[in-house]
Amino acid sequence: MSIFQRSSRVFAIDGVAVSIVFLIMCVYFAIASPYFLSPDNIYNTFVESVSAVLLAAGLTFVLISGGIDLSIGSNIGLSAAATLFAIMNGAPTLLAVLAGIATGLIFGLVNGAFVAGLGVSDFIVTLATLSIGAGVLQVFTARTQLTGTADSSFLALAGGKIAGIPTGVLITAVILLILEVALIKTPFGRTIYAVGINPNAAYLAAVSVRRTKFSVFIISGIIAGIGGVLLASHLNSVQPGLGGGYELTAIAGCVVGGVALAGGRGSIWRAALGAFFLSILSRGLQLTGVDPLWFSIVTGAAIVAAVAFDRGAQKWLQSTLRPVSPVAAATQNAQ
Amino acid sequence: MNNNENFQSAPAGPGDQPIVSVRGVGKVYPGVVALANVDIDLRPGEIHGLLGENGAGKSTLINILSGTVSPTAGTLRVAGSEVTIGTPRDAQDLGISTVHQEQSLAPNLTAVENIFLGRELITGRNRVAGVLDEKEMRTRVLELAHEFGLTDHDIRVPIEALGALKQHVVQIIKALAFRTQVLILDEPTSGLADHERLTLFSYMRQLRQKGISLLWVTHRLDELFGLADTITVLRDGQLVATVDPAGQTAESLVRLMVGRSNLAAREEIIEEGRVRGFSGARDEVLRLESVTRHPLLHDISLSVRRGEILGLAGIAGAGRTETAMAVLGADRPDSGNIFLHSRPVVIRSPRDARQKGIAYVPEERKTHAILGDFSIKRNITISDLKRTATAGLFLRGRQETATAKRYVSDLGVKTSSVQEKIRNLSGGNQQKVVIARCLFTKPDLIIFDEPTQGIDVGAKAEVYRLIYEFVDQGGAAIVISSELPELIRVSDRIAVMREGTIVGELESTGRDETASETSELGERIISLATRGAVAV
Amino acid sequence: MRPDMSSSLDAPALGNRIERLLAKPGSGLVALLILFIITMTFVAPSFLSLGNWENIANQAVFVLLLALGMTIVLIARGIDLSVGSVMGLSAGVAAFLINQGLIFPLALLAGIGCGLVCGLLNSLMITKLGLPDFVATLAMLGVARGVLFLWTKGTPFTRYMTAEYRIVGGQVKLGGIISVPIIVAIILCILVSLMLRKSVIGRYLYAIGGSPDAARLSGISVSKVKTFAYVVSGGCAGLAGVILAGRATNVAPTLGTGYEILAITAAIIGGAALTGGRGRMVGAVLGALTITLIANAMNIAGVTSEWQQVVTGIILLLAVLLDRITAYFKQRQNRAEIEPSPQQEQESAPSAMPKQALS
Amino acid sequence: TTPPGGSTAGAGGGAGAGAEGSTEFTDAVKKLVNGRTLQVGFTPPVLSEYYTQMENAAFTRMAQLEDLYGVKWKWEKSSPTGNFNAVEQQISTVQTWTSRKFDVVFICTGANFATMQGVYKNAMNAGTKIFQFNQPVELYPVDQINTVSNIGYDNRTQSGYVAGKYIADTLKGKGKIVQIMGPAGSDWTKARLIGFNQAMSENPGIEVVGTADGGYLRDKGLTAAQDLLTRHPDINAIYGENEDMALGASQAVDAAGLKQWDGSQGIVIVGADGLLSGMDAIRNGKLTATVDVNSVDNAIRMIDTAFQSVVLNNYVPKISNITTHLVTKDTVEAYAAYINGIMAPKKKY
Ligand SMILES: Nc1ncnc2c1ncn2[C@@H]1O[C@H](COP(=O)(O)OP(=O)(O)OP(=O)(O)O)[C@@H](O)[C@H]1O
Ligand SMILES: Nc1ncnc2c1ncn2[C@@H]1O[C@H](COP(=O)(O)OP(=O)(O)OP(=O)(O)O)[C@@H](O)[C@H]1O
Ligand SMILES: [Mg+2]
Ligand SMILES: [Mg+2]
Repeated sequence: MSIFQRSSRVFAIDGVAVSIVFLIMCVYFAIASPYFLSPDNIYNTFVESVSAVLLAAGLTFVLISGGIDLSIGSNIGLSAAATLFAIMNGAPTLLAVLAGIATGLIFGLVNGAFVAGLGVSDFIVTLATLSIGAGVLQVFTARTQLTGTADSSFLALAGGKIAGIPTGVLITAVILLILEVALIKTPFGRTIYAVGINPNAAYLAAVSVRRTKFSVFIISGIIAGIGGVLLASHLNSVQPGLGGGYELTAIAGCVVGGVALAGGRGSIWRAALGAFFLSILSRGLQLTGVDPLWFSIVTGAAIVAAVAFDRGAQKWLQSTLRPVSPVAAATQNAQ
Repeated sequence: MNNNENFQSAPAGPGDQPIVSVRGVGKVYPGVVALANVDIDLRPGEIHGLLGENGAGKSTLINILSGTVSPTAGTLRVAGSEVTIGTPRDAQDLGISTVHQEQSLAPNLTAVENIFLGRELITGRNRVAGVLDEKEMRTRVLELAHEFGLTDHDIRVPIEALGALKQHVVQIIKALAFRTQVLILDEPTSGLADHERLTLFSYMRQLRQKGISLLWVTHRLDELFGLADTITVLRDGQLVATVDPAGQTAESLVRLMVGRSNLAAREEIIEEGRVRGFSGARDEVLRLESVTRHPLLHDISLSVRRGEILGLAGIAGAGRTETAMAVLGADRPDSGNIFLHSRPVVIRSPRDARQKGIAYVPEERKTHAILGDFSIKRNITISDLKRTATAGLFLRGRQETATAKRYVSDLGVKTSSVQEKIRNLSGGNQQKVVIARCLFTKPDLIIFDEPTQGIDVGAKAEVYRLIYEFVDQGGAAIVISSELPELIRVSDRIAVMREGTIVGELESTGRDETASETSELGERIISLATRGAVAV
Repeated sequence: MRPDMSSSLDAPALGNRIERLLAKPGSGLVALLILFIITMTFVAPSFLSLGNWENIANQAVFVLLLALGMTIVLIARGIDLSVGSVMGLSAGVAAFLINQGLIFPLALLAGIGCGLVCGLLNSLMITKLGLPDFVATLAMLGVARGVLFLWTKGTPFTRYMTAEYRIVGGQVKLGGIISVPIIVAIILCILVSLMLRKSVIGRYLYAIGGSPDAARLSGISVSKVKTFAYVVSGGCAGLAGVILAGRATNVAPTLGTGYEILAITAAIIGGAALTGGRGRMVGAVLGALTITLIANAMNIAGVTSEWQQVVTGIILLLAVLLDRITAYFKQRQNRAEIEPSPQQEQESAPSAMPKQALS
Repeated sequence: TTPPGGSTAGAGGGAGAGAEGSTEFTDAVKKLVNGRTLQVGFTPPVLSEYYTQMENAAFTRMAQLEDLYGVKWKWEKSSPTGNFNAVEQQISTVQTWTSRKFDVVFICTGANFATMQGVYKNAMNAGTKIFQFNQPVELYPVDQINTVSNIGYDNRTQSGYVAGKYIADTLKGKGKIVQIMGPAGSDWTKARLIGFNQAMSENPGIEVVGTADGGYLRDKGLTAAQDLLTRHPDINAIYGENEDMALGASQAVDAAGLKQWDGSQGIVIVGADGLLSGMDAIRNGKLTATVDVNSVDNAIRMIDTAFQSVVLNNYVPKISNITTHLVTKDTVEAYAAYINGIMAPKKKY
């Protein structure tokens, strides 16, 4: 095997192509703007992208199972509101966190009950819960002033630092790790892929499609709830439209990371990378002083370039792998 | 590579100039040589049989001819001139029609719409606007459809509402309905009932008479004799021989397909049959009592014991698959009782069924059995993942691979690695993986729905062996098959279904049966299964 | 839960047979609409007035035009997220060219042309670069919006309204009877319906949505058909844009933002599915009307906007729920008859089957 | 002494020449300026006609100060444009501008008050001075605002109340009206509504019979007005909380075949913003009146305040209110001319 072939195999590791695009972009920004690598900017970039990354990671479960969850946008907003409301009313931090997660769980339960339980279109159901959630958040914030808390232990959830790393980022990293392990290493994760690849076959192969569908919505809901908790701690305030449009950002992040909307393909780290890619892109553009009128055009073009490059790399890789005769392979296999 | 030991010169065909002439064609997939240096000539007015084990490259050759796969080497000539067939459209334009091995119909369209897909008839006056002439299309296929047992209703509903076999019939009609130069049939008879096969054969003869050349893949060697004019055998992607069937027997063909080196091992399997038999207590595993599910199933009662194989016979749409669905919990019966080990149970889902010890081999491989993007390994373990997980929590990759490797070698799945995506396997090898999946769950009862669809002779014997072994170790099996000889051969008892009811149950003594007894039993089954519906 | 769930998963023979017996699409929706309208007549009798129906029709036109295009794209197993942005950009093109002194009809055509070009670009990204539909049209959503922003520099295009444009925008009724947007919408509905049901290309759309492989094997060029779908969708967005410019009387750079979600929602409540192969013109009309009607009714009833969101969500949930309930009853009724009447099945055109959500 | 750019600009002389103060004073200031370049960032919540007018007024004033005192400007504008969340984009805009060591950031945002204060604080600590403009700071606790200065007007008394009072006066204290409001939860909407309601409570004869959300957009305003007119065809006035929505309502009135206010009868339609297109409409009788919240003075005061604070190190007021104008058919020419005076700045930055 030539060195060339061996190095081309590197692309076979899922997502290496996307990572390369990501690195190229970072290098470019680092050269184009002296501020890009400044500690301040790095800190801000990580802290601000926490919610996008979390949402994308939770959503990945739903997407891999072949579904979609639009409600995460208002879920994160409402969970943040619930958390802050609890903490401002004197609840201990732990209880407030639970309040946020419970809110996310409720979204997951409702979505799951309708989609998996009744078998109605996930697009419509989660659009409906998105709309309801957004309305409830507005009503809620109009009635209660969620102006913030001074509870330092709560604020430290996202704003504190452990070994110089923001706690919010640490918590996110741990959650990502857990999710990735759950997806790749557990029977449960495996069935999610199976359902996404072919629900009919999975069903007949004794996979409980309904339970799987139900659980992915629960996971997506809970993760959005955790995102809401961190957001509440980070912003220390909740505004009526909080979270609006996050769902699109999260979906875009997943898709850029190579999670297939049709189901069956994707992983947590790729989704997180995709979401991070988008937030770094918009920061980098601002840092390099690009006219913001160009932002959405550049973002669109970058998405196309990243995904096209990824595909191109995969194809190229497939064509460079050395063929083996089936006979040879079969004997090899038998040993 | 025609300097093969078995090479015999091609017999002089009935036609003169070949319509299609393939020279040195090869196809290389990443990691696999699917086809290497194959020469084949199709003459007008000949039925050209194409044989080979699973994974020999038959479908690959066909895909090249029909424009769905582009060859990596070689040339194609059609009617004397060199061509490239880049798309299915090109193939159509050259007069090549294909019935593919796998289901290839749009599920949301009706039979008529599917048959004319890509070749719609357009109302004369409205040619420019492209207005469809629905009526004409319908009348054109009606006769053909009736002959193949499709009702008026069948051709009106989306084909996803039809059973697997009827869908297959639609696919055949799709190829027959048009004037073509070359008709390619990739295992057209797999799963067809006898009378449907006969209809198909008579059509094939008619076409031959009209000077059309047919390329025909089958794993049922008995069909070939008396019908095929020439036979080409492939092995491991290479041409072994092109022979005249007159000088061949089933055994000699098998020898060509399998090759000398592998022969000894295979023969043993083929001959072995069911020797031992289960010696433990033959207690009942499953019993259905008056299971009814509207609108199709009425009053189904049957039972199957340990060490026993129950065959389910019937024509397409008789309700055999539906019965399996009821047992599996995919459909809940409206009334009636299901007993497992003599205890009444409610089976809520296939998952529940698995926990209660029932596994199922689906009839529609592509859409209902395989998880295309998953590797072979993952396809095998998916039904019972807890078994390959530490404390039921974390998957153990190495153990999983070892398990998968064991099944792959036990079942003779031809693949470069257990990490290969199942989608890239040949049809027969996919089927073996699906059976492996069922065996992996260590069930008490396996329902095999058309288990040998698309499986080669050798592998068929292996599948029978697997079934025998399974029941001999105390399992119970229900085998649904449209191939009567097969059914008679493997079953201990055969229940015959018609229009959703069981119309009779016959003892079958399996392989001990003499030829005349077999055909007598077969005739009784056919008359039970089709009374009043189809004249044979 | 009911076994109808599981039946959507097993062999198509079984699941779809039941699906087929279920319900015509949107029967729950229609029932809900009727219920809704009856309630509204008590809240505000003027809801039923002719004038209000005209309003609803005029408001629904934009979502409807987009939903028609979207339905076509969805049938072909695609999705077009760019329609809102493209609509805005096309409006900008028309307004700008009129201000530049181009004669009115040409300016309108240029606006529609802009939509067609955007659709074509979408399809090129999808068929030539092999991008997922979602990614390509998401990029176009950003790019078209960005171009409009760059072009307007954030200040709306104004002062392009002419007497003709007031007619095209539906501000003045043609002959005092009916407004141009409604006529355009009706014509387009008829065309789309004919195209989907009677034409070869319509058949191909359903085929590639149902099974791209089968379509390819039948000699259909999937990329050509997809291109057609996206170009039509872009054209519909362009058409909607030039009309919207006439209605809004200024083209703000944000014009049309968020319409893509409305269009997708309308198409999906109308029976189209993200999984392709199904969808009908009537469904798009019903869907667009439902969305508009709900908003209109709540404005009239004086529901504040935050509660409007809540109510809209609940109505959506109720609609799908009702669909399931009617389906369940239909199914029971059908099971009661041993022999299904052929008539019943005949009604389920290929497009007509609401795919159950599990797939 | 007269501070440079002081009251003259505020009094409405934005378009005037540049002679301010004595020559000695000018020279002295020049020395202080010392040819310095101010790196300025301007981030409105959306791109719209209103903020374009503001930007032009700012350029006009910047050019004047440059002529007078030699101060140079580097101007960057950023406003959320994408479909992605607006608020996040503005937060990160401020952060990146801070990283890039901007001297001044002018911001008007829909983001939550408390959230922004943290962002402002970090920016100010890093040496970037933050000025809010057109922000409804009257709703916020002044002592918690972490900006140098807030230039604007009181939305309650200078916008909402003015509009309400004008409607009431025109209708002679009796009649039914409907409101078309901005997006629910928007602080502008909240503040203006307080003022509007104040005017209503002073005029019990006026009844608000309907409210709908017009999202600050013309086509949505039109739709909302159409729906409201269906139920209430007999109303006397429509209050559009911004001008675009009021213009949409005006179309709805026309389309419904109703008559607009002609000085004695018809439906009174009042908006708020002060856009040239709105003034056009007033001239043409398509809008009865609007509250011009004075894009011009807002921008001029903003530039002056930043100049004073950053260059001259003066103490600027935390809250700096400008004048707003009620524009009717009688006064429209004057205010239109006032805006037109700054629309072609000498220099663009
Ligand atoms: N897309 C693919 N990628 C990789 N390998 C492939 C692909 N398609 C086919 N192969 C391999 O090519 C070989 C020939 O397959 P082919 O389908 O032609 O066999 P076949 O003779 O039709 O077998 P069967 O009787 O089982 O249908 C097999 O080893 C198969 O694994
Ligand atoms: N409600 C129904 N209305 C019409 N036809 C029905 C209905 N239910 C079942 N069928 C017919 O029954 C057949 C499906 O039955 P099933 O698949 O169980 O039979 P099968 O004997 O296994 O046939 P196959 O061998 O085709 O799989 C279909 O052909 C379908 O047309
Ligand atoms: Mg094959
Ligand atoms: Mg069957």
